[in-house]
Amino acid sequence: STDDSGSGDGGGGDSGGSAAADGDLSFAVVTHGSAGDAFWDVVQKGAEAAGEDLGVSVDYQSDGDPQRQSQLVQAAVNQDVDGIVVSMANPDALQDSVEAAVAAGIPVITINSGAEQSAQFGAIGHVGQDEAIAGQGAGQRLAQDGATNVLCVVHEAGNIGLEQRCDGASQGLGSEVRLLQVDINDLQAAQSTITSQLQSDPTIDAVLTLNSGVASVAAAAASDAGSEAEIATFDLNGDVISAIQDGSISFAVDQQQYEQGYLPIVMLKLYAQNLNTVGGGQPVLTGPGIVDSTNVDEIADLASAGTR
Amino acid sequence: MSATREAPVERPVRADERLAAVGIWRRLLVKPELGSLIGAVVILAFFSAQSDVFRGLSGIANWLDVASTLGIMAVAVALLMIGGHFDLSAGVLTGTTALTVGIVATELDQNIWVAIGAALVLALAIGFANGWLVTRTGLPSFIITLGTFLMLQGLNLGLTKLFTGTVVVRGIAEAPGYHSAELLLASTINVFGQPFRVAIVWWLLATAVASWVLLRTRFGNWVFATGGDEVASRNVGVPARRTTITLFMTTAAAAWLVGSITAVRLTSVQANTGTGQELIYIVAAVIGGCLLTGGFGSAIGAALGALVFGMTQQGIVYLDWDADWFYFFLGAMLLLAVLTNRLVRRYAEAARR
Amino acid sequence: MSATREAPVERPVRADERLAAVGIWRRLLVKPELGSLIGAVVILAFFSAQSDVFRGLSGIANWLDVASTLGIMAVAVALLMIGGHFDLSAGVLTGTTALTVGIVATELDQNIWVAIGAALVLALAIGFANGWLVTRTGLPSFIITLGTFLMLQGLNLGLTKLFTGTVVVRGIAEAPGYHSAELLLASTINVFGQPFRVAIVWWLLATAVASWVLLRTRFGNWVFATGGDEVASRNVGVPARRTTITLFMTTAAAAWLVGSITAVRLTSVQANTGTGQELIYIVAAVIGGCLLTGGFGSAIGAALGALVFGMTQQGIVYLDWDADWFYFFLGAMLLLAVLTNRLVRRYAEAARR
Amino acid sequence: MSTAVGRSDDAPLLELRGIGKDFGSVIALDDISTTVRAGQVTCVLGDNGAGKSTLIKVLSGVHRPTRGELLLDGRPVEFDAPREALDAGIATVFQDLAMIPLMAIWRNFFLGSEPTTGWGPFRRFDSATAKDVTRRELAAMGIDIRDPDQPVGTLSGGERQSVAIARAVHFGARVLILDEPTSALGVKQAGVVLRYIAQARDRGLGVVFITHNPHHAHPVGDRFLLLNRGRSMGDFAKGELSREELTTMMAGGDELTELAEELERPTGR
Amino acid sequence: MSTAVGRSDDAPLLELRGIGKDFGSVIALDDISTTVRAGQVTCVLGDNGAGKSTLIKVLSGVHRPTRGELLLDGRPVEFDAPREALDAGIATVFQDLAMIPLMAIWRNFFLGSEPTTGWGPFRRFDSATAKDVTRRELAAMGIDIRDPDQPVGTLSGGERQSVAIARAVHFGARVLILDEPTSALGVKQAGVVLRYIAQARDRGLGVVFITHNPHHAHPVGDRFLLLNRGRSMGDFAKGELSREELTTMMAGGDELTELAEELERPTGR
Ligand SMILES: Nc1ncnc2c1ncn2[C@@H]1O[C@H](COP(=O)(O)OP(=O)(O)OP(=O)(O)O)[C@@H](O)[C@H]1O
Ligand SMILES: Nc1ncnc2c1ncn2[C@@H]1O[C@H](COP(=O)(O)OP(=O)(O)OP(=O)(O)O)[C@@H](O)[C@H]1O
Ligand SMILES: [Mg+2]
Ligand SMILES: [Mg+2]
Repeated sequence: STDDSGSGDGGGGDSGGSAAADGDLSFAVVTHGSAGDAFWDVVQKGAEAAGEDLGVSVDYQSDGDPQRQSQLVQAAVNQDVDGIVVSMANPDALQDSVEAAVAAGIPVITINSGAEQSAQFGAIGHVGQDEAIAGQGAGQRLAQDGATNVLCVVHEAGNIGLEQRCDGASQGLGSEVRLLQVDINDLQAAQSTITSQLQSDPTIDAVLTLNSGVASVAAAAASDAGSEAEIATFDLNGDVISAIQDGSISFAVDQQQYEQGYLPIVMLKLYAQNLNTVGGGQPVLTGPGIVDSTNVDEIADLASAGTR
Repeated sequence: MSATREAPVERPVRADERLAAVGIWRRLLVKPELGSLIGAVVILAFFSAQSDVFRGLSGIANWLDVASTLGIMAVAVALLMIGGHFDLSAGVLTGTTALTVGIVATELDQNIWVAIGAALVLALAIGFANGWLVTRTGLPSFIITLGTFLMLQGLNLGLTKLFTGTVVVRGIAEAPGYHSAELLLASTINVFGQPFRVAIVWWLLATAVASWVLLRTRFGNWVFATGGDEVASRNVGVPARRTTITLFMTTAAAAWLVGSITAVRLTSVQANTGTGQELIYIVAAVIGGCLLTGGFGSAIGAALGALVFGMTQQGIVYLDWDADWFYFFLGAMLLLAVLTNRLVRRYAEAARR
Repeated sequence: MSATREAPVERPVRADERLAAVGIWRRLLVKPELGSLIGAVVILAFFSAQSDVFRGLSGIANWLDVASTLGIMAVAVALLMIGGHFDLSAGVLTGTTALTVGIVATELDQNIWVAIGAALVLALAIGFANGWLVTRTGLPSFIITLGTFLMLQGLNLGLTKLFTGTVVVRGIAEAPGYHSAELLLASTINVFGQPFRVAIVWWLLATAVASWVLLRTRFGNWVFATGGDEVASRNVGVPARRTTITLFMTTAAAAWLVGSITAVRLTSVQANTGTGQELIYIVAAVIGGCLLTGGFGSAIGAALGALVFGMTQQGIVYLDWDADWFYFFLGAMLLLAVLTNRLVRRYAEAARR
Repeated sequence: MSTAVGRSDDAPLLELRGIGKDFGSVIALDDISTTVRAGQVTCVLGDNGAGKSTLIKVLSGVHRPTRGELLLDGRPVEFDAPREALDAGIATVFQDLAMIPLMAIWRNFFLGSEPTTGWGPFRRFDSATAKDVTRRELAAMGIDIRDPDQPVGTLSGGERQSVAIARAVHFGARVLILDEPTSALGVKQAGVVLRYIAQARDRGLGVVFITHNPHHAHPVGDRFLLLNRGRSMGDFAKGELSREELTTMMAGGDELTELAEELERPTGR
Repeated sequence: MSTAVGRSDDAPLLELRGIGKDFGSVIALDDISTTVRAGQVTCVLGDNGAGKSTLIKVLSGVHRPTRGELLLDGRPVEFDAPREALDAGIATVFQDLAMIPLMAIWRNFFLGSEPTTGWGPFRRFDSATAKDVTRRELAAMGIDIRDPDQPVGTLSGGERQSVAIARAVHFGARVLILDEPTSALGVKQAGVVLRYIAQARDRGLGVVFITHNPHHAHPVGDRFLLLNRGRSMGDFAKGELSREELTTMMAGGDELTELAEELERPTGR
């Protein structure tokens, strides 16, 4: 789906939107997820599903490095797309390129994080759930369950989104969580590392993982180490669902990130055709939802299909 | 010819006056394997002294587990490095094979052994392609395997999403034949009441076989020669191309073994499994005394290098050091291990250069 | 001595009958830089043919931007590689310097130039430490710089969290002196009405200086010699240690430049900035014709290698190919670039070996 | 070109017809023809850079000739790799010796032709035999090595050359090619090598021998191929040349004796 | 030990006292003493593996001696690097030539002693001069290179050796050390090198010359240091030895003439 014939939006100006309505609309989604990341895969799927449903073309790109991400946004601007969806884990780094898009008359919607800067940079809306707020939800739930010594497993060192989740968890819990670094690309070693931590500190009574793949090995690690710790995680996949069903994982924080992909495309299409905006400048929140044994069965099939 | 010549051995076999007496210790310490053994002992002592869980049976089983799969790859990568080449695709290839096992077993509904067989064929084909391209084009293996590394990374993600719609292949445990596969690849063995992963046995086996091949067979001789000086070895009739291709296929086979172990053990495989591990394999081999320029090294050394890495990685966790500083400590420990090793060898070699 | 000797030049200067006439084309194509130029041209033609945005001014500005910071590092890393060494800490060092600029400017409330100066001192110290350890211990630079790589990765994370409480330093734009720094490091220059990043100028400058040093100075001669055969070059009096340490410090200085550009341009810096980039620098240098074993290569080649990488990375985006297959295409394109380069050189060299 | 003398058989073992070799623009060899016969020593003589080693490398399968034809037992052959030449019974001592510095002496000695013992998957390099043979062959050349496990890189120049020669002699079946084998050798060891050449010749091998020393070339040579700047200056049988003529041709004048006198007299004072 | 002959001055340029060198358990040299005087040629003779090159490397700062003392102009010195020896005016042709194969001839020639032009930050390697000098010096040795930009790795063995010798002669200021410089050279080029040695001697340099060829050693040598298995067998002045004695000592018997006769007669048939 190369942008054939430039779809007539070239003129710029805020009102260019309606003119584009008759051509094929093409939108770009640029996120800070790394390739193959389970969370962002669902966002991608949401965006692509929206594209299909609405008959617009959606090009998804991502890079975890802020500078690269801004270059990808710049590429989308150069391609003269009809709208850009961008996740702003690092708003300062993206300011230039987002503003360039706005200046070129391309409507921008921010997703996931960066709600505060969204309007300031000229975006027409924000869909998301701040990672910190999601983390708070998890922390509060763990506190409810009686956890006091929580291990937060970071699977990518220095990743801002993951740090925000752990920070949020600390706030929700009311005490500092303990961090552990593992490598998402070597889950076997991750399992051993979590085992080590549980062996060396038997007082850990909850493990919070930030990725569904890590959640499964954390559950296995707990049983390896003979620990009674409660396992909770961010994000869902089929394994997590069955684990919640059989009780080895107590709950999962679901940001419903499918919506973070789907909704902005809808909003951009509406804007292009009808100059509609959503939320009146306020962010549209997608979560957090908590999936536990009470509601797991309803969404089991959806998560296995990769849309939750 | 040698038979017809009168051999004028002028001097009887006696102690050569050109050799100074050297203690057994020094003689042993000069060997590359033993050098890395020192590093391993230092790290072991360091962590054991500070954490009783680390030195307990369950701790040992834990860090041996980490060292085992890493070690299988490190040994194969060491062979390849001795032969003068790199394989940057080795890490991601463990993911490719694990995903193949998963996809064939679950999406194509085959017996797990069929899936494992298919993964082997694929791995060998990729190894062959790597080797063939390297020997044909004469380009550095670093750049060729970087190309295959990136391509495989893309394939892993693209195909996984194509087959499963998500970034993870799951449900391997339901495949027919799973239990026999689990027994062989992912079970545990009780020693003194502590379960040890069977992968440790595979690691020891791989090390033993690689050592034997390297030191006791013709092929091993060719590996050293090809890595030491490819032109010279070809000039004396070593089939350097064949050796190189075989080495790439060996690395691929090791990746297949590790990938199968991963798939069977975790029963679900993420699309980015193994990415980035290739460097760690090379590091383990280098800690174990392999030369990056080829022609020198040992399989046992690489296995010990993997052990050093595994112990360090887990040991830091056992000591409960701040996780933010994890990589700092990891780096410091590795430098500590290689520097002690170096110091000891310097001492042993005295003025030798 | 040469003066007193009667020089018996037997043959007058004339066309040597032992040299065949060879076309100018072939002669040019054999040069390493020109080889990688071919690769770059192929990639450029490929993407330009398919995307008019790619070949438009804004597209060019975009992929030159990507190539520029990568290119600055690639050129420095190429110098180091020609000198026979690797620096795995180069990538993370760009992060270290960027974070230093950020922390000194915001948390310690200094003028941004003071911060940039502090980062330079730190970078040079780290480069010196790398070089000193490598030359002192005789251990492969691969393993030493892997140690510093891990340590710096830990430091970046640990210190950033210590100072800011999060994994990101922000607010650099508020530091005094920011505007002059922005002008120098992060502004844009209009050419035909299209803004181009000033980093491109730094990249060209770095390439020109590195080329000049390599080909026209004593130091350049020493770099080639140290990388070609360290023992031999030391035997004829080349200060190999000093050369090596200087090269490591040069790489560190390049990392400082890139780090400062990043910090000033993004105005906020993440703790994991630069991690994993070291391999890409090496790749760019290798695409540009540098030998991994040292002693051969060129700065222009490395700059072109960075260009190939930058064009490929953005070109795939412009073609709107499926992002899941991004790495697959990236790998395929890189192989395409190096293989054409190789084929052309093979043709040009004919039977030369 | 004169016909063969003495011990020649019918077809030559090796025949070169109009061989030429270019490296890019460099013409290293052009239009070289000669024969190597069983039981004969063919000496290749010429100045530095004349193309002798290049010729050797064409014969031993390292380089493929750019022009011309190579005949083995009268049949045209093309060696794609040194292995093929070796399999045809052609063993070579290269000027750069083709040794792996980091490998032990005995491993280098048998490199590419390792003796094995055991069978099936347990077939292994027979290291005991290899070490034994290595030590024996070197002792026969007057080189008393300390330890066959010593890496070749730490041997002296002459010791290393001796290992290469002993190896070629041990494996040479039909043709033995020696590129300046005695250059780094002491007088005694050089004598042994010349004796080896004579013995090989007497056992019916064809020998190609390169040297700059007319005192070495003349006694053992049967044919003399003279090269100059990549071109042949003629191919002579022994009877056609006296040692003096040979020396003159190699040195461009009987310089050495003149020189000796010149050197003894302090010129400057 | 006899005293110096002929042109000697007061203190020797270089003096070795009880020098020894071990490599791990290998004793390569033990208790070697000799002197190198200005305007004299000291020949080091000995079998393969006798330790000649090791001795050279001690003199030129490559190895530090394990035992013993080195005196320069009567003062004890320790060379920590070859650079220091070079700075003291000691230039060496190593047996392995110490060349960088991938680098151009002219770059190798001036490696470590590059001529520069321009100043300040624009000081650069004066490549025009370097190429010019390289070509001239090699032509003077009878080596006609095609192109000074050719990588040294593609030169013939003799051409490469000539580059190393020309380099040392060009830079040698007080002592010139040559480790088997003529081994790969043609008769003509070897003659040129011997003449260089004589010229250097006449200009008052001290020369250390290693060779296996008594015909080369005797005409130019003033002193003869004989090594055997790492130990000194004596240090003789020229007057004390005839060429025949020298040959006998080097070969362990006047083998070469005997050998010549033996080789001419086909032994086997
Ligand atoms: N680095 C080293 N390690 C171990 N042994 C060594 C080393 N260098 C030299 N040797 C040994 O020391 C002895 C002397 O070597 P050296 O090179 O000095 O001999 P040489 O007299 O120059 O012989 P040649 O005439 O063959 O060149 C040899 O037997 C060699 O094997
Ligand atoms: N790979 C190559 N590329 C370019 N030129 C080459 C190459 N190999 C050899 N030459 C050139 O070809 C010529 C012949 O070289 P060769 O090694 O055959 O000489 P040679 O007769 O063996 O000399 P020597 O007696 O010095 O060993 C030399 O001038 C050399 O520079
Ligand atoms: Mg030659
Ligand atoms: Mg020697």
